[in-house]
Amino acid sequence: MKKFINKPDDFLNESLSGFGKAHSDIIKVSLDPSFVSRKNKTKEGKVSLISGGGSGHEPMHGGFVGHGMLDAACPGFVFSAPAPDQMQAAAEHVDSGAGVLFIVKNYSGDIMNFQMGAEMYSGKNASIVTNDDVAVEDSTFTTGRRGVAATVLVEKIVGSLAENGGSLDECKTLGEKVNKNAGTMGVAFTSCTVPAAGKPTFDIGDDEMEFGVGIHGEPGRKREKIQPSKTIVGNILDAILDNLKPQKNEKTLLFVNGMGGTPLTELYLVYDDACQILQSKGVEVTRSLVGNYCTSLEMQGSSITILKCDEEILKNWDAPVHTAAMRWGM
Amino acid sequence: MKKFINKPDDFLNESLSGFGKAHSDIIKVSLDPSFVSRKNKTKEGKVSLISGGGSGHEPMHGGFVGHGMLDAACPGFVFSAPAPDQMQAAAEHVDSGAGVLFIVKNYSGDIMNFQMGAEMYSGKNASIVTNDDVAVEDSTFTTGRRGVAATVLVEKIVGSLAENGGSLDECKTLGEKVNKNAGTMGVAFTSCTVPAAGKPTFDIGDDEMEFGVGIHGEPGRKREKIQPSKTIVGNILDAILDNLKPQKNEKTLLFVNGMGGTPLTELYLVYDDACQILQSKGVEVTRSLVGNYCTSLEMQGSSITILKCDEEILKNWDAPVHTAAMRWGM
Amino acid sequence: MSVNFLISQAKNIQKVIDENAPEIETLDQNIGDGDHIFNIQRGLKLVIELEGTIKDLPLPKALNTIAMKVLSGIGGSSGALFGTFFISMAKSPDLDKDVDFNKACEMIIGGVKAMKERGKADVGEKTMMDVLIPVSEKLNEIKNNNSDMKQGLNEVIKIAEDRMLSTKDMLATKGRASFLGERAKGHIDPGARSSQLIIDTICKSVINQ
Amino acid sequence: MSVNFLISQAKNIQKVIDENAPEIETLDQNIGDGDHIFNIQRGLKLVIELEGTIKDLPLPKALNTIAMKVLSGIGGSSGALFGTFFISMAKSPDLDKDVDFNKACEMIIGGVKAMKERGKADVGEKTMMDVLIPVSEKLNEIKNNNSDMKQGLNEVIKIAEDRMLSTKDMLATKGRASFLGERAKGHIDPGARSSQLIIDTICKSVINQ
Ligand SMILES: Nc1ncnc2c1ncn2[C@@H]1O[C@H](COP(=O)(O)OP(=O)(O)O)[C@@H](O)[C@H]1O
Ligand SMILES: Nc1ncnc2c1ncn2[C@@H]1O[C@H](COP(=O)(O)OP(=O)(O)O)[C@@H](O)[C@H]1O
Ligand SMILES: [Mg+2]
Ligand SMILES: [Mg+2]
Ligand SMILES: [Mg+2]
Ligand SMILES: [Mg+2]
Repeated sequence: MKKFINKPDDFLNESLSGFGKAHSDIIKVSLDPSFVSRKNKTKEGKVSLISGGGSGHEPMHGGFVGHGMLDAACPGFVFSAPAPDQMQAAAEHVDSGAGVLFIVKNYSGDIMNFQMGAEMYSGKNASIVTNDDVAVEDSTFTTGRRGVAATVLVEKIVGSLAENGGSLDECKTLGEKVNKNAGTMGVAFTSCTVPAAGKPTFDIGDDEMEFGVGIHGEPGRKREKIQPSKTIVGNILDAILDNLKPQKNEKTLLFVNGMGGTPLTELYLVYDDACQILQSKGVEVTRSLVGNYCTSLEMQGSSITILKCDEEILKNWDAPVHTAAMRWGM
Repeated sequence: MKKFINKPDDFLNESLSGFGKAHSDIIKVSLDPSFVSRKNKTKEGKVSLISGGGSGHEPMHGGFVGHGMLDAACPGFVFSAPAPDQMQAAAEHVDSGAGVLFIVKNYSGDIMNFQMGAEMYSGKNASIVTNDDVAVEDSTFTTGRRGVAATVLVEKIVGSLAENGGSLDECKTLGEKVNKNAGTMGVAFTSCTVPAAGKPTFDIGDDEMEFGVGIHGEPGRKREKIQPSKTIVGNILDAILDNLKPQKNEKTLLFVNGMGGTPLTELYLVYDDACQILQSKGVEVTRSLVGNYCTSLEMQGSSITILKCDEEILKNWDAPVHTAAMRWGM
Repeated sequence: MSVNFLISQAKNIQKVIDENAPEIETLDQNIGDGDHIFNIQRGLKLVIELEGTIKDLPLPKALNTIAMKVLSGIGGSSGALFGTFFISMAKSPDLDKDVDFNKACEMIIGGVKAMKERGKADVGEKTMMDVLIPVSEKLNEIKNNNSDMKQGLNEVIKIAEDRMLSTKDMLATKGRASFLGERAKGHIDPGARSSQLIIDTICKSVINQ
Repeated sequence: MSVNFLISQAKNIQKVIDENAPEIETLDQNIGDGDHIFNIQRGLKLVIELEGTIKDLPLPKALNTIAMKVLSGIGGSSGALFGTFFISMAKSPDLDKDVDFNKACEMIIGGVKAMKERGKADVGEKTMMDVLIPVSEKLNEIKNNNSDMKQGLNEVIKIAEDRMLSTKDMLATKGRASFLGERAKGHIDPGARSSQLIIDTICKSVINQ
């Protein structure tokens, strides 16, 4: 296994500790139970936002703790949901009395652990569940779709509303709207390697890609031969638009997310392809985000998220944010 | 070759065009000859900073164009120095009359092309050459050392001085000081694949790393068996400190740079290891930078840069910057 | 059931799980995210490490300590589900009295019921519940009919194995495998396999006592 | 030397370079950054594409067009060096008159001198100059002694090959290979190899005319 690592068991704590040192102006790291919180106390009356999930998706979520976004993040082991005591401790640490909104990605493990954390926490709280991955066929009989990259957008946009005094209910409502307005689909060229496993999660041929891959290297819609970027991007966008059905000239945010191992040059090329295709379909791109925000360790690949934007969403997207991984306006 | 790519010949232009669209609030992209420049004209009296080099190191340099850093960046083909007409056109485009400082990494190709660009440009100009890679044995008979990640620090720090009215001479002097105060060394776990080549630049065993690798996948000091992070980091720091010989408790900036394919969690773990080792050696870390700033396409690996900081350097490091890849204070 | 029994079972289970680790890992790589084996192994390690702390505690206290360790130390679906199981066990009435076979069955039945409520998965959804619910029902039957314990446990072993194998051809509607639709077919559920191994180990050890 | 001659030589060279592309690529991967072959191929393609634009231009104008194309279209060390070569060629005096063999030699000698000034590399530094400087000196000798052209060019071919091979055991003191110290030994310099192939191709074609 080719990683900067000392012992697999220490991997997460050592990395968190480095993260804490590198960004001590913005956040602090607690270990046992582990969570990342803002350096400064949540101001009175402000709803606290807490997210979390398995590690391996960095900068999500620890990199999004700070002004205008999360109040705390609970990192689980690599690709394993965090435990309820982390959520409980984080909530107790950050809640200023206005309540806590848990932002949870739609996986059984995350749902159950966040639920238990919420039950263990005595303060006022609510939860939203993101499920933006259109690669998964939705059905009322199943768990539904996976929560993936749009979680970043939910955290940013609701973070702004919370910062500006939105109530717990209002924050939950906005978060659910953003989630409903967003669709994501990803493709992987290579696998990732979980430190504890020490070997790639899946095998993939030299000319193959996994279309519709999950952010843990889970199988997607199909295994295909690799294709030119324009074809891949076109197929991804078809799946998303089919699902979101934006109005003619509806404003959108286009988010090209790297899975971790794909160079920025390629992500910008994907962004260019996507802009061209969207333009030809009468979809207006008014905001953009390109980079590695919701990763799968060192996996090579990319996901595209489209978020339909109304004025409320745009206003909160544009608002200042100051975290380790996303910063503007301050 | 597993890349988001349409035709290898179009790769760079398509990526640049996507970059331009994604960051139209900060920069604009010119093609033929290609350069990235700030969206707004350089203000009168401000020295213009122009850097450039082969592509494949993104976000360097295009991602560093903007307030407080570069005025323009000239991207060559992947790993090939840009051509003189790019530097000439960029200089003509951005120079506000106060002159142009070219920031050049120490490679024959870059030096020669920038020299010719400077000769072709009729305005006042000067150049600085970065050569921070301590992996290379320096000798007066040779080209000397490679310019690598410290170039990012030079661009940020001199960028601030230029923004605050520093003269061409003062900017050059500060840039040379930063370069002299910095040392870098990198290690690679995997190779990178140049799009035009379509196959990895070098072969490397499943348990091997290249110690002292260059940012184009050039061989380093030696090929070694992979080791625990602490050992690797210790060896890198020994080489750098041996070279920089910081005073007891001298203030430093610690820059852990990803080569492109290494997850952030690992970079933060490297940062943690480095902090601990530096502390045990009486070196004070007062500033930090962790992330993918000077990459080698999708190569897995990391470099560490140490910059000895005086007040002038710290002041200019902390000053506001607003570029696609580095932003704070505004 | 004693604290000693719990620790020694954990050690037995650890051995069996370690022997079958590559298979379990592959199963979760096929239709999940590959961490199930590490979650289970971590959980067992943490429980066994508790030996010194809990060996002289009363059973309810010991169970509670185990529950909190499992809940906070594992993470993922397994952590929540097995944590829930032990929390329910620890809350069983009359734990200060002697815990005989029937009482132990009641505790397990209550634990599985709590897991079912937590995960909202029933039989047929391609999860560990496909093993645990039928096992729990069989234990209930053995207890109510006062059947022969050894024969009953042999039947439990058989049921666990059959139900584990039955997950192979199911579509998943709960857990990560549910995201895969038809592609999940043809793979045994990793949680079903680990649960079956756990039950197999405990039953055999009790039978041979 | 005519514009026609330049274009047809570029086509010959392109064929030879393409045939030897894998070797040249490997050489630059060994001690450089692997792009030398693409730089050379791109340069040749661009020059050949100029055919329509320059075929009816006077020689100095055509050379200047080639120079600017090579300079702006290649990048890297090769772009600067070969661009410098053509700029120098284009500036040669008396280009409006007929360019005979001696004049062509003078132009090449001047071009190599300009490259030497640009790159500051002399013989023995493991670069293309190890081939180009001795070749240029030999051309000077042929020109000054009015030696037999064919015999002279055969000697040039031999010199280019020997000097290309001689770079194998050198330490590099210029170019990327200089960063490698001892590790550069045992590898032929990619620029020396491509230059040698270019010279070989031109000489053979002139000999056979
Ligand atoms: N809602 C649920 N109810 C019961 N069991 C579940 C549920 N979701 C998942 N499981 C079980 O958990 C197993 C996976 O556990 P594990 O890999 O540890 O967690 P995760 O899926 O979070 O990575 C599955 O194989 C399945 O048996
Ligand atoms: N200063 C120099 N003078 C002469 N030739 C040089 C010099 N530096 C490099 N070269 C030649 O350039 C070749 C490499 O060219 P190329 O790969 O196109 O550029 P780069 O080294 O910039 O990637 C080397 O093999 C060497 O022959
Ligand atoms: Mg998991
Ligand atoms: Mg090059
Ligand atoms: Mg799992
Ligand atoms: Mg090269």
